[in-house]
Parts: sequence; structure tokens; C-alpha cells
Amino acid sequence: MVELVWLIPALPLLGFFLLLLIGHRVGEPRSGWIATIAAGASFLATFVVFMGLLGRDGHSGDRSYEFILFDWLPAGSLKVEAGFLVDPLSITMALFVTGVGTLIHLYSIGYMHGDPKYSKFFLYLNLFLFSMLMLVFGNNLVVTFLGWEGVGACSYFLISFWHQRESAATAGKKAFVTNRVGDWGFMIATFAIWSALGTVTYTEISNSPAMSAATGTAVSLLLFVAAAGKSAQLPLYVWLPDAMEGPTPVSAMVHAATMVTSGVYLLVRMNSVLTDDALLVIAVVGAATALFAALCAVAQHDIKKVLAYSTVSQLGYMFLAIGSGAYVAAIFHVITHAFFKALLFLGSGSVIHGMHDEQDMRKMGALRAVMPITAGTFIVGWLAIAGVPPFAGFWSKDEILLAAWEQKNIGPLLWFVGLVTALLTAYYMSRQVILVFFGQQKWEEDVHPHESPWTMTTPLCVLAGAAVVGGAINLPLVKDWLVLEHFLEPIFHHPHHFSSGTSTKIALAVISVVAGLIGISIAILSWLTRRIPTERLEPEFLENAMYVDATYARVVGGAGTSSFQKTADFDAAIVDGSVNGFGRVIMKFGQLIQPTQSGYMRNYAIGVAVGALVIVAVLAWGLLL
Amino acid sequence: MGAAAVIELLAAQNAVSFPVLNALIIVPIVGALVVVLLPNSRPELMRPIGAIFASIAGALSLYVMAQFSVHDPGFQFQSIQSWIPSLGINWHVGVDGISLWLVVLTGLITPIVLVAVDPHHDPKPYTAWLLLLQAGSFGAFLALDLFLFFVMFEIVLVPMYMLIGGWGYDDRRYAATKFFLYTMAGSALMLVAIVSVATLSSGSQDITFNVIELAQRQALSTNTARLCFLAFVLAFVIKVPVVPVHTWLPDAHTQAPTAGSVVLAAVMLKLGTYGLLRFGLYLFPEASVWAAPTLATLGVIGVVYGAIVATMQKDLKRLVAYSSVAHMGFIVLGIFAFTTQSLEGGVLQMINHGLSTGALFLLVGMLYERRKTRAIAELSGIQSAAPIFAGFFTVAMLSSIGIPGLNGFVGEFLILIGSYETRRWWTVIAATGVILAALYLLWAYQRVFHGEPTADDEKTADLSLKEGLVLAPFLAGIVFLGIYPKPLLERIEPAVNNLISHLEYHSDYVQPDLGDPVVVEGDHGSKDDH
Amino acid sequence: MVDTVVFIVAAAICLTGALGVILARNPVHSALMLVMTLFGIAVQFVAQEAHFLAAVQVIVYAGAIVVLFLFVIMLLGVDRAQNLELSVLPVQKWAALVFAGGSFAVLALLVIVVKEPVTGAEAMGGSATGDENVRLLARSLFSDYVYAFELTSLLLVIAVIGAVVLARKPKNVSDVVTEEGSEA
Amino acid sequence: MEITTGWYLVLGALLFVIGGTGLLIRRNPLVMLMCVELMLNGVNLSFVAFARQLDDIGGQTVVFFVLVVAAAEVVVGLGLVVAILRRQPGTTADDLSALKG
Repeated sequence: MVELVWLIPALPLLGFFLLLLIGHRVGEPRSGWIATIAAGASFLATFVVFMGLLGRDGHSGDRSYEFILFDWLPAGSLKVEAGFLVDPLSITMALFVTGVGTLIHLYSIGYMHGDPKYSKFFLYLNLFLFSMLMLVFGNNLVVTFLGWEGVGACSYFLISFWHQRESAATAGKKAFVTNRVGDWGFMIATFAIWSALGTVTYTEISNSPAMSAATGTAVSLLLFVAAAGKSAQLPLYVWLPDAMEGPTPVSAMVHAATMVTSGVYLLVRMNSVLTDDALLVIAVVGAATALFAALCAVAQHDIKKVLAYSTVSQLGYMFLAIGSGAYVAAIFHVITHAFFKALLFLGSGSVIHGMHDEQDMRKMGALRAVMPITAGTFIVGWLAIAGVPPFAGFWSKDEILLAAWEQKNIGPLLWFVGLVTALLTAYYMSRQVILVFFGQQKWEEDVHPHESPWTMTTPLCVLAGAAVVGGAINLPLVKDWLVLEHFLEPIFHHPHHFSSGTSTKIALAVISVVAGLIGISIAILSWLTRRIPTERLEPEFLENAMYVDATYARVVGGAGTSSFQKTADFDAAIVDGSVNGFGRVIMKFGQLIQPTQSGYMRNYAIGVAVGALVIVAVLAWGLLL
Repeated sequence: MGAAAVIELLAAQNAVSFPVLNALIIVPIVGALVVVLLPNSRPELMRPIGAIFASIAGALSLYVMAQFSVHDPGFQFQSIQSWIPSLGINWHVGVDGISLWLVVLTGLITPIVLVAVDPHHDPKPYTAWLLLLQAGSFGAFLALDLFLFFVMFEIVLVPMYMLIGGWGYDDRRYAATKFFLYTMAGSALMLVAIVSVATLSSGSQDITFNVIELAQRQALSTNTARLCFLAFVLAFVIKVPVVPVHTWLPDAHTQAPTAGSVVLAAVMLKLGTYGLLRFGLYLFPEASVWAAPTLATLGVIGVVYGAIVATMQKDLKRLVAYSSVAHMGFIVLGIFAFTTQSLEGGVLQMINHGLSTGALFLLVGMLYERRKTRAIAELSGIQSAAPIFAGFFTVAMLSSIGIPGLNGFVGEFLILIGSYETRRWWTVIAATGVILAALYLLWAYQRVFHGEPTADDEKTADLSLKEGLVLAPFLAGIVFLGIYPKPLLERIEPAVNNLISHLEYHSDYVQPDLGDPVVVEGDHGSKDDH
Repeated sequence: MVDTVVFIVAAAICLTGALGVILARNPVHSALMLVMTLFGIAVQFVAQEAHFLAAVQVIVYAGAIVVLFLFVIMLLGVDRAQNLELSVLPVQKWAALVFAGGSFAVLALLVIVVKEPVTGAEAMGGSATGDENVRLLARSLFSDYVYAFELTSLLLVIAVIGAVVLARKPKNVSDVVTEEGSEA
Repeated sequence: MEITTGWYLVLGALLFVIGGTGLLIRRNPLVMLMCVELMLNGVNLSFVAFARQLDDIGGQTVVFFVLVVAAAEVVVGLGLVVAILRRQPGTTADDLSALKG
């Protein structure tokens, strides 16, 4: 059954072409249904392939199946095939990508109701899903890069979907260009790997001898540059908060659940080449990003901006896990995060929908009563991300903190940063829930919030269910319960094992739960019961994300633009100017000798005569001598 | 084997087979004559009849493609007619994997632009010049005789000069003169070098201008060869164009009529890169290796510099022109990296650039027809008014940016991955070009297509069916080559490998063995054990 | 002795005529002086045993070309004396004199100093001596130079057509003078 | 005194120089054409003199061709003069300076 893998990306692609041809004609809501069915069918196909893979023996390396479509780029010794790699990692990713993707497609049917470009939105969504699946299933770096760029392009289309808004158009462009910086790293890493190992195929890379330390570290760091671009890590995170200009389902799917985690996927996929030096860098950057973004999230007022910074922060967690060598924990968190963050985004979308496109949390409040399903599911998501047991987020976050604690060089420091981030996360999410669903009604009288249609609430309920029980796929302490870890084990070069004893594990877990509860308590005290003055909790410095983005903008808009402009002026004035100057010199010289052309024939004749005389004289001179 | 023997052999072959390459050059010339002889009272006939002849030539080029023997590294369909026997000059044409696709591109682009672009006045000379341009381009790509090549290389200047000067925009005279003088200045020295190469390599043998023969002789002293190489290279780098001799291009592109811009970008610039391959690397292997670092550096400078300057352009057409400078820089880098991948990528990128930039110029031309302006600042929100038009533009733009799955990526990727082995740091810098490409194209796209349309923009008509059909071949090519470039690559590869072994044989260059991994002793991973 | 006398007399005629051509105010006088020079040269030709050329010189030059000049002068009515102020161009006069003096000095010097044949090339056309000057010339013309000879006929035809085209009035199609001239 | 080839050559040179001087100083186009004839005759004389000295009939053949070309030249030249003077009687060579740079 694993041979059906080609169907998984083919179905959304089919949906894309169908919508391209007839989407305009079938209109709303049928075009939405076409896309949703394509995504759902893709999920079913993934499930079938998954079952087929499970049917194979897990230990003899049999759970790795390559499906080659055709030679893509055959050039000399370079062989790049358009091929798929089905193994535990790719199928795990594909399951939640198609699963969450299908739910978001369904949600969008209701959310995009009435939009003039309704069918186009679904067309992009299907294309995105196709690209994402190519990224996941590609059997070599280049096919993954195809998906990598494909999701980048789709993200660009979707962010600037409402391009009439200047800010949306700019955000789309910014996302694409920032991602391109990462792509640069991806390309150079690919070249270096091919140069060193003579292959770009994953199975061959993981079976190759290790590269020299310098090359290995360089390749690892370049891959991390790629991942940092796509997964919004410091210093390339700036595009993600702006990406919230896109429609909310896009934020949920592209910028929370799937695309932004592809950096994590890439590093996990390439785990065999990552060196210890590079891992340390990844861990530090991941931890720094987690803390930085959590701090920024504390002071946001836009309901989606909070979630955006939260996403950046959670992605930082994942990189912290990778840097600590705990790849399974990273993938585990990718999955649980996909559940609860998609849930939160969709919930926020439902709120925005119900509030008629109001996004400022200060104008909400007490929506619990009018939007019961949205509120209930949102609260589930909140508890999951805040790390309250037994919700999904608790388990994955706990594993990451444990991995950080065990990091060889600066473990406790990383753990502490992670812990503070957990506290902050619990705080800002509680703040959000309180501001939106509890407290006093702060919306205008003429706004009439309402619950969303069933197409929107159904995905919320499903995701809420997943956010509650999602942690069950990898429960700690009991060895047989680590389902995900066992399933993924074949793909790892150096399997990671936690060395801490059970008591340490429990102690760390308790501490993190306490940290989460402290965060929640502060939020309740400040925002619900107003015991703590709230003004000081929203410093302007944090509201503006520590002015990083503003600094970038000033550099790009100031020095960057002016240096580009100077180059263009240089081109016009010096390079082209010298060409025209050469022409002018010739013309000046021509004007200089122009008077000799008097137009009098006899003048010319005398010129000829004297010239002839001189020639004869010279010849005669030679003859006489 | 002497030239005379080759001629005899080929004469025997010619007796039986149809000289399709000669027909390829002659058909458009006949077409031009027919168009010239048509009565002036029937202006509506000019373009259709011209298009028919151009299409016949296009069909012949497709025939050549179909009959082309895939794994033959040498020249096929050769045809030799004696021309100036006392000087050893022959009408000698032939096609190999490097020129094949350029010929096909020339064959297909010309009929399309003839159909697509309305000259608005004087259709007769317009059609005739375009046909002559097609014939000259065929001749330059097919010539295997240095003298014949020079003649063809110069012939194509005249139609383009006339097209820019006669049907261009406001500043057309300046642009046409600059174009003509600049390229002529470059090729003047090339003529000297051609004569030098032919006479100095003759020695005790007959003088010959036969490229294959001269490449085999390699009779010049090192310094002479380097000097001659530089003279050739000067002509070609101006044509490509390589920074800093590129400034004729933005003017020519901007002022040329749409058809001129498309052919200029798709076909004529390729004469430069094709020349570097055929007459640079092939005739002067040692000098090529000697000059490679400098030329690769110029290529990389072109990539970055062209992109930076493109970013700040205020004229959409000029922006696309500077993007050409950047893209051609990639090709130059690929050529002077001397690996199978980089050279294949370079040849492929010539085709890719022709398709994507050609499509972009067509689209900008269509936009100009609608709005009578090319200034980015005067356009806004076109996507709302003309979504299909914007969609076509997006695809061409993404191809130019180098999104995988579209053709632009394939060429760039092969160039860069091939160059990485021999020109590592050049590649690292050149790869930043992909960031800049996204920057300038997306910024321009945002300003022109995104945003709120003004009252004028609102009225912009969407793509008509005819325009869609004209652009369809470009888009089909863009997508097809992005997904399945194998048919092209497998025909290019033998010729490219042949060129590299020629290079290795005549110089101390050795292509690194890219297929085999570098094994680091004692540092094996644990996975190898089982 | 006779040779010397003939040469001196003929040379004197030639030079007088030549100076007359360039110094006469009236173009008609110039034309008549030209006839004088041409006649003197014909005498020199005879002295050099070029009998055929001497005859042609008289018939074609004196008989046709000079007559043609006179026709044109009469036709256009420009037979008035002209101001012999040599030139409106200031430098011209002096430059012309320098040229005249310089050229003559160089040429005369060459003639005097160089004694042996200048080129040393072998004779190609055959001997020029003997009584059969006309026959020799004819053989040379119709064998070695036959293509050039035929081309001259083409040249003459073209000259005729050119003259007709140039000289005709837009209204009057035929122009007697040029018709006549074409027969020369 | 024996008349050597040199004398003929000096005479030819004199005629050539006189003709050339006339060409340079006269403005009347008709006279200028006559001066050209003078120059041609000076050269012709040299040719004939050389033909005799070198015993080569080729020199005389060239003179024959010079005569033909001179005739053609005069015909076309006079045609031009007629055309010019008919439009603007009294035109001199110095009036025809439209090609001034």
C-alpha cells in the first residue's frame, strides 16, 4: 500500500488544477468543497500509506520506502530524481499536515464566505498543501527544496491575498524575501553536501561517511540558516508577525501548524550530518528565540499578533530540542503544537469572524456567553499551550525541558530559559483568554458577535479533542508508551536517550507545572481581578517587539535603499556615463577638426595635391638615398 | 584528417540527405524577399505571410530536434559548400547539443512575436527585418566556419538596429545607435582575431576557417592564443552583456519595440554566451582556463550588480532588462566553472532565460499597449483589474526568481551546484542573487499589481484570448522545462562532456570527480557498520 | 639635330599653350590655347614614334573634346572675360604656388638624378620600336587588354547615358550638346 | 644636344604642374576641366617616353585607355557643368560648397 504515496501530493495538485480550470465557474461554496475533498482524500491516502508502513517490520530498516517517479535533473554524475521517501518521519509529518490541513480547508469554507476571490483562496490552499507534501515526502534535498520554495511562494500568495491593503502586500513580499535568505543557506548546504558526499538523496546521505568537522559544521549551520528563515528564528523571524495580514485560516495552517515547522523537519531529516558545535548554536538560538518571542507576546494587543509571537516562541522550543539532540521531542512538539496552535488560530479566526473583523483584544471581552463553542475550544487550546497536564502541550514541552536540562555544555541554563518561557507563555495566553472571553464586555453596541457556522466549529471541536489527548502518542516514564519515539527511531543516526532518573524527571515536570500555574495566576490577578496594575505589564518596549523589526526597517529603508540607489546612480553616471563620455569625446574631436571641411572643392584639391606631393617627396627621398 | 577530406566526406553525405540546416537559414530570407515584393496596398498580408515563413523555419528546427541523435557529441547535419576556396572559407554549418536548443528557440520565438506584436506602422519592413533577424540568428548558431560566423554575427545587428530605430519608443535613435556602435566596437577586434587565428594556425597546412579543424590544430603560441581569445571575448562579453560593458542593453531593451525586446533577450544575448562556449572554450582551451577566474568574477559581479541596479529602476522594462544582466551573469559563471553540471546548466539557462524574460517582455509590452506607460510609479493594482494577466505575469516572474518546478530554477541550480566544486566562493556570492531576484521582482510586482487600482488602472483590460494563446507556449515551456528538463539535458550532455575533455586535453585543467564522495579517514558514522 | 629642334619648338608650343590655358581670362581663349598644347604633344608623340597615338591625339582631343568645350561655352554664353583675381580663398594662391614649385622640383630632380630604369620590370606588351607601331598597339589591345578594351566601351555608354540624364532639361527631353558629345 | 627621355619627362612634369596649378587657382569649372586635360596629357607624354625607352608597347596602350577615360570624364563633367550653370548662371567652383562640414 505504500506504493500509493504519489497519490498523497497528487490529490491536492489535482484539486489545484480543477480549481484553476473551473473554480471560477463553480463559485461559492462548491470550489471550497472541491478543495476540501481533495485535502481529505489526501489525508485518507496518507492514512492508507501509514497503515501499509505499519504493516512492515520496524527494525530491519524495512520501513523506508523510496518511490521514484522520473529523473528530474540528470547532469553528469549528479542524479536528482523526482522521488518520494516514505519512512516514519515523513509519514508522521504527512499525517498531521493533511489532517490539520483538511480541517482548515473545511473551516475556510465558512470563514471565507462572501470573499470575491473565494475560489482563488482554495486554489492557493491546495497548491500549498501539495508543496508541503512534496517538502515532506521528497527523497532528496532538491525535491524538498521544491516543496520548500513552493510553500514559500504559496505563503506569499496567501499573505498578500488581500493585496489591495498595502500592509498585506508588503507583508507577503517581506515573508518571501526573508525566506529567501534562508533558501540561500539551503542551496549552499545542498551544494556542499553534494560536493562532499556526492549525493543529495537522504538515504544515501545518512549512509555516507561523516564529512570533515569543518564541512560538517558549515553544512549544519547553513541548514540552520535555512530552517531559521522558514521557521522564523532569530534573526530572521521578522516576517512571521507581519504574516498575520493573511486570512486567519492561512495563519493557522501555513504560519502555525505546517509550513513554519518545515525547518524543524529539515534538521531532523538531516540529523546525520549535524555536528555537536552546530547543535550548540541551534540550541542557544532556539532558546533565545523562545524567550524573546514570549516577551514580545506579553504586550501585544492584536489577538493574532499574540499567537504569532507565541508561534515563534514555540518554534524556538523545537529548535532547543533539536539542539539538545532530542529530535523526537522536537517532532512531538511539532505535532502537539500543530493541534493546539491551529486550534487557537482558528478560534481567534472565529472570534474575528464573529466580531466582524475586529482584531484588537481591548475591544472584546466576555465573549464566552455569545460564542460558547469557540470559547470552550479556545480554553482547551490555552490549557494545552500553558502546559497544564494532561493536555497535549504539557507532555511535549516537558520532554523538551528535560532534554535541555541534559544538554552537555550549558544544560541548566537552557532549561532555565525554557522554564521562564513556559511561565511567560502561560501568562500571556491566560491574559489573552481573559481579555477575549472573560471580564467585561468592551465591544461597541452596534457590533453583534455571533457563533460561527458548523463548518467552522467542527474543525475547532476536532482539534480541541486532539489537543486534549494528543500527548498520548508519546507518554514518558513507561517505556512502551513512547509510541512516537519507537516509531521514529529508525531514522536517527544517533538515537537519543534520556539519562536522568525518574525522580529528576518528575521533579522537573513538577517545577514546570508550577511555573505554568504561576504564570496563569499572575494573569488572573492582573487582568481578571485587577489586583495587579496592568499598565506596567505592557511596556512599550515589548509592545514594539524590542524594536528589532523597526531597526531592520530603518536599515533596509535607509542605508540599504540608499546604497542600492547609489549603485544604480553609479551605473547611470559612471558606467554608462563613461560610455556616453567616450562618445562625447569623439564628437568634440570631430567638432574640433570640422572647419577643415570648408566645402570648397579647391581646398580639398589642394589637400590632395599637397598630400600626393609629400608622398612622392618621401619616396623620392628614399630613392635618392 | 585534413579539411579537404572532411569536405569530401560531407559532400558524399550531402548527396543523399536533405540539407536541412541550409534550408533553415534560407527559408526566412526567402520569406523576407517575398514580403518585400508584396504590394504595399495590402499591409494586412505582411505579418501573416511573414509568420508563415517563420513558422516553416520553426517547423524545420523542430525537425532537426526530432532527428537529432541523442548521444552523439559531435556536429550533426553538417553541410559544407565551398565559398572562397583560395582562403579556405566554406559555407559550413552543423548543429550539436549546445546549439540545438538555441536553434529551436530561435525557430519558435520569431513566429510567435510576429503573430503577437502589432508594429502599428510599416508592417512590410518590420516583417522583413524580423525574418532576416531569424535567418541571421540561425546562421550564427549553426556556423562552423569562423568567417561565416562573423558574417552572421554582424548581419543580425542590422535588423535589430532597424527594429529599434524604426519601431521603438521615444529615445529609440539614441538607443539604436548605442546598441549598434557598442556591439560593432566589440566585434571589430574579433575580426582581427579571426584572421589571425586562421592564418597563424595554418603553418605548413592549408589556411582554413573551419572551427573544428582549428580547434584540433591548437597551433598558436600561448600568448598569441590568449590575445586572440581576449579579442573574441571582448565581442562576446559585450553581447552577453557582462558588467561593466552592459549599459547598451537597458537602453536597447527599453526603447526597442516589444518584438525587438523579446528577440533581443531570447536570442541575441545568447549569441554572446554561445560564442563564449563555441569560440572561447573550444578554440582557446588554454586561454579559457587562464582567464576563467576573471571572467567568472565578472559573471558574479553581473549577478549581484545587475540585481541591485534592477531594484532601483523606475521603468518596468528597464527593470526586466537589468534582470537579464543578472541572469546572464549566472550563465557566464557556469561557463567558466568548467564542470559538466555548470556548463549544462549554462546552456539550459540560455533557453530558460529566453522563455522567462521573453514572456516578461511580452507581458510588459502588452501592459504598455493598454496603459501607454511603463513607469512603475504610474501603475497600481493591476491584479484587481486584470487577474489573468497578473497570473501569467506571476508565473513568468516566479520562473525568473527561480522557484523550483519552473524552468529558471533548473538552470540556476545546475550552474551553482556545478560551480561550487571549482569556484566555491564565487558560487556562495552568486547564490545571493536569488535573494535579490526575489527582492526586485516582488517589489516591482507589489507596486504594479498590488494595491488599490486608480481609475485608469481599473480600466485595464484583462488578457484577450489571442494574447493568452501567444503566451501559452512560453508558459508551457516554463513549466515543462521546470519539471522535466531531461530531454534537453541528455542532448546537451554529450556535447558538453566533449567540450570539457577537449579542455582537459589542451590545458592543465582537470575536472574534479564530483560523483565520488571525499572520504575522511577514521571518522565514519555508526550507520556504516551494518 | 633635327630631333633637338623639333623637341624645343614643340615643347615651346606646349608650354605656351599650357600657360595660356590657365592664364587666359576668357574661357574661349583657354580652349584655343588647349588646342595648341595638344598639337605640340602630338608632335612629341610623332618624335617618339607613337604615330597612332599622335593621330588619335589630334582627332579625338583637338577635334572632339575641345570642340565639345567650345560648344558648351557657346551654349551657356559664358564666353565673357572673367575676373582673373585668382582666388577668393586667401591661402589658396600661395598653397598652389608652393605645390607648383615643389612638384616641379621633385619631379625634375628625379628625372635628373635617376639614370637607370625606375622599376626594372620586364616588358610585357612587346617591343615598341619598329615601323609597325599600329599593328603592335592593336595586338596589345586586342589580346592582353581585350577585357579592359571592352570595358571602355561600357564606360563610354555609361558616360553617354549619364551625360544625357545630367544635361537634359526637365521640359526639353533632348539636349543637342550632350548628344554630340557622346559621339566623341 | 641629344634629346634623352629625361627631357620628355621634364616637359611632362611641367605640363602636369601647370595643369595642377591651374586647377587650384581657377574658379571657372570649364577651365578647371581643361586643366585636368593638361595634367592627363603631361602624364601621357611620360608614358610614351617610357614606352620608347623601355621598348614596351604597354606604355602606349595605357595612353590609349587614358584617352578614352578622359573623353568619358569630359562628357560627364561637361554634363554636370551644363546642369549647374543652367540653374545658376555664372556659378564658380567656390559657390558649390553645400557639403561644408
